[in-house]
Amino acid sequence: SDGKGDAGGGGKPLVGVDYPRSDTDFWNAYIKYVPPSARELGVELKTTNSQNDIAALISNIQTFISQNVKGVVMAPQDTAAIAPSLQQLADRKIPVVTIDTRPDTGNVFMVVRADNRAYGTKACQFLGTKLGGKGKVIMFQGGLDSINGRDRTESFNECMKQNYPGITVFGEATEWKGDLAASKFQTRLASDPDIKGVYMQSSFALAGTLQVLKQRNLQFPPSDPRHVFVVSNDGIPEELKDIKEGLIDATVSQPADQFATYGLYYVKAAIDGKTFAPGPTDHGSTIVQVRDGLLEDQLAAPLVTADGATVAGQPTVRYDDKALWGNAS
Amino acid sequence: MSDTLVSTGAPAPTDRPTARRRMPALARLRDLVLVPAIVVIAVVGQLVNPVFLQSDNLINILQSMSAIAILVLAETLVLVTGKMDLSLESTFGLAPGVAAWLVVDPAITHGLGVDLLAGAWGVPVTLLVGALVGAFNGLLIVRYGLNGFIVTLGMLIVLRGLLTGISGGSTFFGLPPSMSYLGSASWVGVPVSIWLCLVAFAVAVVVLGFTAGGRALYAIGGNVDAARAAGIRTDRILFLTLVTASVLAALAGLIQAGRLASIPSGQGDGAIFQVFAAAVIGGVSLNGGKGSMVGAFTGVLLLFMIVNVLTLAGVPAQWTNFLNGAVILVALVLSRITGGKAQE
Amino acid sequence: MSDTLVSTGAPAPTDRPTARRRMPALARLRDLVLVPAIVVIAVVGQLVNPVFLQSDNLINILQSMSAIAILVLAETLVLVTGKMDLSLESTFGLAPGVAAWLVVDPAITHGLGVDLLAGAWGVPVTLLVGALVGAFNGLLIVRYGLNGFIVTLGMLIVLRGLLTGISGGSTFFGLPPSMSYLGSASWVGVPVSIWLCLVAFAVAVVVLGFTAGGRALYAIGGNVDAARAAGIRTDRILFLTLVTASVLAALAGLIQAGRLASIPSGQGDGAIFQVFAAAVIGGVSLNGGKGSMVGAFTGVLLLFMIVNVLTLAGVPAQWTNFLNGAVILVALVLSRITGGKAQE
Amino acid sequence: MTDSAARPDDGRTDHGPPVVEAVDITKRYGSTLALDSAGIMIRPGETHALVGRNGAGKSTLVGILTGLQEPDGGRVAFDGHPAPPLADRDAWRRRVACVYQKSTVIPTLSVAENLFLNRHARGRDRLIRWRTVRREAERLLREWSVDADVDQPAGTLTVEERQFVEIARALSFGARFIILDEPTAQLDAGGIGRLFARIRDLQQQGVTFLFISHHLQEIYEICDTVTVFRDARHIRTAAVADVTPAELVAAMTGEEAGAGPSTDRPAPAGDAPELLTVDGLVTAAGAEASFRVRAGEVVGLAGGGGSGKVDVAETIVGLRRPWAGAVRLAGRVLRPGSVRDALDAGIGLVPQDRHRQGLVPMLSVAENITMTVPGKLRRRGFVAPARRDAFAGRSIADLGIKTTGPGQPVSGLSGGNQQKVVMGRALASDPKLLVLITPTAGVDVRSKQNLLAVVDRVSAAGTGVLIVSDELDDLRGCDRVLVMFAGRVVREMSRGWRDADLVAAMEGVQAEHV
Ligand SMILES: Nc1ncnc2c1ncn2[C@@H]1O[C@H](COP(=O)(O)OP(=O)(O)OP(=O)(O)O)[C@@H](O)[C@H]1O
Ligand SMILES: Nc1ncnc2c1ncn2[C@@H]1O[C@H](COP(=O)(O)OP(=O)(O)OP(=O)(O)O)[C@@H](O)[C@H]1O
Ligand SMILES: [Mg+2]
Ligand SMILES: [Mg+2]
Repeated sequence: SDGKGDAGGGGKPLVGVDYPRSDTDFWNAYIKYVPPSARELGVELKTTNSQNDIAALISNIQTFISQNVKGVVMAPQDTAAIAPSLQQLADRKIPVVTIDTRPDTGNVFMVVRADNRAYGTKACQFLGTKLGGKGKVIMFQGGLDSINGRDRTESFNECMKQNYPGITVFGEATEWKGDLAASKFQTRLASDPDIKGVYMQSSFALAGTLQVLKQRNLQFPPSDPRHVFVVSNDGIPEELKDIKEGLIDATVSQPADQFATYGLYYVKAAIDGKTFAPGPTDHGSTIVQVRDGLLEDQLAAPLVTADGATVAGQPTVRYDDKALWGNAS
Repeated sequence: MSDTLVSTGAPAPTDRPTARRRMPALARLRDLVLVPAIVVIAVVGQLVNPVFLQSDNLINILQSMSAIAILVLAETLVLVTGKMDLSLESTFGLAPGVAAWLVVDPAITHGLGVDLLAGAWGVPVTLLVGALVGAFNGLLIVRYGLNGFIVTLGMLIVLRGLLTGISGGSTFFGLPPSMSYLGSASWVGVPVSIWLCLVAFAVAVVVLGFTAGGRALYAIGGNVDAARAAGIRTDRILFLTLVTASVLAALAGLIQAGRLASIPSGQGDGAIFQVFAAAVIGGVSLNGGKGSMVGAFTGVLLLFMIVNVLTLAGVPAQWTNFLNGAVILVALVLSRITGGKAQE
Repeated sequence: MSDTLVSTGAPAPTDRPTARRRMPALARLRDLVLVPAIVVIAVVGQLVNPVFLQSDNLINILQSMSAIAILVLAETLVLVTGKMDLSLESTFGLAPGVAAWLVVDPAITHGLGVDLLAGAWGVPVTLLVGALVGAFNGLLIVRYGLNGFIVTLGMLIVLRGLLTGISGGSTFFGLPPSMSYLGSASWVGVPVSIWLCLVAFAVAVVVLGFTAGGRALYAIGGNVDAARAAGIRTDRILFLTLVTASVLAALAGLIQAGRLASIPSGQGDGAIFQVFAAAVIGGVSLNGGKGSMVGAFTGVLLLFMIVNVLTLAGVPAQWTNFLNGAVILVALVLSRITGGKAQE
Repeated sequence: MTDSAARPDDGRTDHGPPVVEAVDITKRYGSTLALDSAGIMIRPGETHALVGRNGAGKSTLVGILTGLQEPDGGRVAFDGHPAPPLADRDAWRRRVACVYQKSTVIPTLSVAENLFLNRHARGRDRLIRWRTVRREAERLLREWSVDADVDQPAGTLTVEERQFVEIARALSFGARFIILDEPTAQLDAGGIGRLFARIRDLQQQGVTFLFISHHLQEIYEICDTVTVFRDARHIRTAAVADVTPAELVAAMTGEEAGAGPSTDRPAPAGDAPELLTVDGLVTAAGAEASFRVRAGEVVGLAGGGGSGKVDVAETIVGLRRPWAGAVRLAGRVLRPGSVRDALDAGIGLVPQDRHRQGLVPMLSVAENITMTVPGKLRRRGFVAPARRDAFAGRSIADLGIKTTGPGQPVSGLSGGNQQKVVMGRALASDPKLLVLITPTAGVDVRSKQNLLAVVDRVSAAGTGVLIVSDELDDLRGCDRVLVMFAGRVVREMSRGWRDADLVAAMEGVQAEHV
């Protein structure tokens, strides 16, 4: 946005950023971080919003091409459908960085994402440990049509089956809707009042879940044996606050700020002609080659807990850690 | 006086009158046409999982449907007058959303909201926003004679966009107690939202059945010119109906907000399909002039019972939507067939 | 003068005819009522960003609208007969989805699909599924006289659920070349989908304007009893219209699938609102009997131009929906006002 | 008894200010001038007739006098005081009650509620007392000898019963001024008799009426004063006793009353081939008929309300599926329940209700006329608009349809002209047999004559005609009239029948008794 000064000159490269949607807390945080990152890195921005519609994304890419952008950052929520567009961009030698998702086919300069399968596994390990390997757990799946949701579901289920066979998992499809999650939770509590753990795949179900627990008098401090363990996902400020208050126990902090920063960082690097190789990075993550010619910077997505203690051999981060983007003002 | 002529007049064919006379009883029964379906679902539910008929689960069903039920009530009012209001689903999210925006403190909610008003203003502001949306709809539809479907389709998109705009797409948390009371408190062990929903329907039954205003809705929906000729102030009543419906939608949104203790910017997204399905299954005609509150209530109840049973049955996630849809389709078709006349 | 009723070719009273004679010309002009709006948007677009009028961008607009435009064409056919088909948005995803399910090889696509048929079957199966959906709608609506809004609302839910069911919610990719050809190939530098869309509209203009079948649609939509009494086989034509519309929706879905080289399980989700908005802005009446293909085309074009301009203008993400909706609402209202009679 | 001069109305007029006076009323609908500085003055106690051809502006005036429409210019006064504002519906309803031409029955509501719409009996808690409403409704219907359940939806009533609901409602207000806009158009002789008896009752009590009808004999039967409108203007007002029917028609049409269609049309040749054969037809509703129509023959099918005549006719043309029996046209057996087949075989149809079955209002005159004959307009498979307009132009000229051109939407035509379009549609296929169901309902005198003249013309050219009607004027030109009663053909009358005989037969009275 603030690309004035020497606009049109060769100074700041023009980069097109497509926002995947603007109706969830997480992606809004991302949207908020993009312009400042661009200022910092010295790139000029063209932004579009594809409203979770892959057809709109493709059209937006066309407008980027029309406007002669030098690089594109996007977060395709559908990883199969962008192959034709990637081909077009490749033909015009426009480098692409994808955020959050990895295209099924076609190559990009860099994939910046956190491992969604790791989210599910982390949540599973946390709940498995806290429940001592037995009991009942409910999982609020996102939309079935979301690749990230499916990754989280599958890894959570696999981890449970492997490591905690004594835990029963009720998976409920919720279409990312809080009210649906709340009523399914209530229904499940009616049939299985002894549910001891909740895994929600995103913060969409946060408030409704807490409300149901409160209404059914199931809200006890974590020290109480009657406590129901709740693991959320996203790392928005509200979750951190709830951890502090003992209402939920953990969340995965998706690095919204780093998504913005490093998406632009890599695209600028590509424009400047830099290249990267697999290996650790300077910002605490690792670049891996996921398939021939496709590099992925797997940013750390830490599990946030009240005490920051190690869970199942994995380090966690305390809720008030200043490094968490949810604690930035 | 006229009897001399009557004697020579043709006596109507013998069997027609009796055939016709059976109609009204049927018409009253039509309100209850879904009861067998509800019983069937209840039996299936109980077989699937003995939890089904426990009071806990029944309260759960009623509570989860209460907000949508009030939305259905609102839409039924509009449908009876022969109009449609698609924008109710957006008002459902926007009205409490605007109130939250005005009252929540950005300091607590990381920059969201403007904290212009005290928390106690939450409820009145919600209802006021509902009234304003309804009045705007009414202005375009009644005053300027624009097609209701079109206007409210446009409003649906605009109002949803407005909520995304003011919320920046984020969820409003930290609602003041006044705003979450209706959706979260309980009276004598039963959630307030259930009481509210039942009272709203009871009032609606009386208003629609036994007041001049209520009957006027049916008259307008049946034949607006005739209603005007009979001295009914059709424009005023249509306007008031649209405003009332929007206020009810705002109230429903408040209940939902209280239940979830938050207002996501997508609140109500897609709900209008469910609302129409419930109303229509319940026997409300899309052409106006026909439909009862009892029917509408059974319609929502049936839909939510189906979802509940599917959840209890643990149907594979990818097939729930299909099964849910299939049951709805069958119910829609059956309700139209048993409801007597096919085309309406 | 006015009394010479029998006399041949009696010219009617003096001043009325001239006033009235302007009507038909006006009626034809009504098809072009959106042209000024389109020009305004084009000018605004050019001012906002000089890229707007470049052929590159214009082709982009046409290409991104081509699938939806064919959906609008299909809905317009149905609307002209006085019915509604909400389920088109689901057929749009389901038809190519089923075809993909049958042809894609699970070995390539992580276990998705059943690989029952060879890739070449993709297109015929897509169209066949469209035809079957249309026939089922037709059976319920025409044969059993059920309300079209209700039936297709139910079908919308069921068909969407069916696609989620067979795909498990995932995206089908690895489509055979035959299925992606229409959406991805180009002829003389212009994407095939644009050609297809333009040809489809041209054919529709001719069919609706200059064939007995096409005129019958207007007669049925204008007054179905009169059409029947005039010997028009109303049931058969309604049935065929519903089938044609669904086949067109399947075709549109195929174009979309080719463009995306894949079929997300949510393909078409929510598209029906956009389709209705486009048709109505373009002057198609929801009450049947009125509307032209030219109008419908300008309606879609306008909507997609608006989105394009908003994109080029770089409107803040959370306000795009609102602005888009506001422009649609204004367009809807204006198109009704300039379209002459208010209530329709 | 139609001699109004014998009635004691001399003392009833000229007392006090007029009940209603409308002066200089102008009303425009788009480009149509419906009323052009027209006016009317109605004195207390009189029964004032308003006549004029279709589209003269009568119903428009009614709308203005009852406060449903706002005039563009002019003023209305009741009892010398200016009319209340439009929004104050109650004030209007205190001054005037009305039976509108367009049905104001609400089909989805019960009969009882229709009768007491917006004036339900209410208790002290302001809630409606349905039991009282129902009882009152039953009483009201009994008064009018309507045998219908007050709980049934009004939509299930027959046309006639509905009309009585309208009349009963309007007359039960206790209003001192009542407007009746073509109340008799939907009634048979018995019904009209009951209505007139009641009107006479109320006349005795000093109630004032404005009465609109296309049946001039009714004017002479119950009215004192008559006002004529023509082309949106007031033409003349006179005491009924002072004008002859011919003068009235002349005032309505603006020309000297010509002779009606000649009734001495030559009878069809005795050896004319048999065209229509109806054998043992039983309709779905149970009416039965067997008869024949020869080429060039004009046959009437008469009967009172509910006699089944329309049912039989609609079954013959394929609008309804028969229960049993066969229909043959020139030897070809018609497919039961198929209008298309009937048309292909050579039947032309004017359906009973032009608004419901006859016209597609939004489409042009040309499209409506040519709707039955798409095959005739085709050029290389496509409809050629030029050919269509030329075809329609011929019909417009032949039938004298008053229109701005073939492209005008039929919704813009007056009622009589719309009916001519329906006739044009029936004739478009050059039918062998023309079936006309109540072809002149709601059509003014002159248009009626013109339509019947068309019948004479086509029958002279060898077309068989079946006229289904209960109007004597329609039937007068027939070679034979079959009379139906209670679902059976009870009599056949050949040309030269006496009116009284036909009426008696239609009412189910044996001819011997008359
Ligand atoms: N609502 C309306 N919109 C447009 N034109 C109208 C409307 N109502 C009446 N007209 C036109 O006004 C003129 C007068 O109509 P009106 O109904 O008053 O005639 P009428 O004398 O009652 O005829 P009829 O004997 O057929 O009932 C006609 O040309 C008619 O087409
Ligand atoms: N039992 C019935 N069920 C359904 N419809 C009926 C029945 N009887 C008659 N009708 C329909 O009602 C309409 C009028 O009835 P019918 O033909 O018996 O009377 P009619 O002789 O035409 O008298 P009118 O002069 O009142 O029209 C027709 O369309 C007829 O088919
Ligand atoms: Mg009239
Ligand atoms: Mg009849």
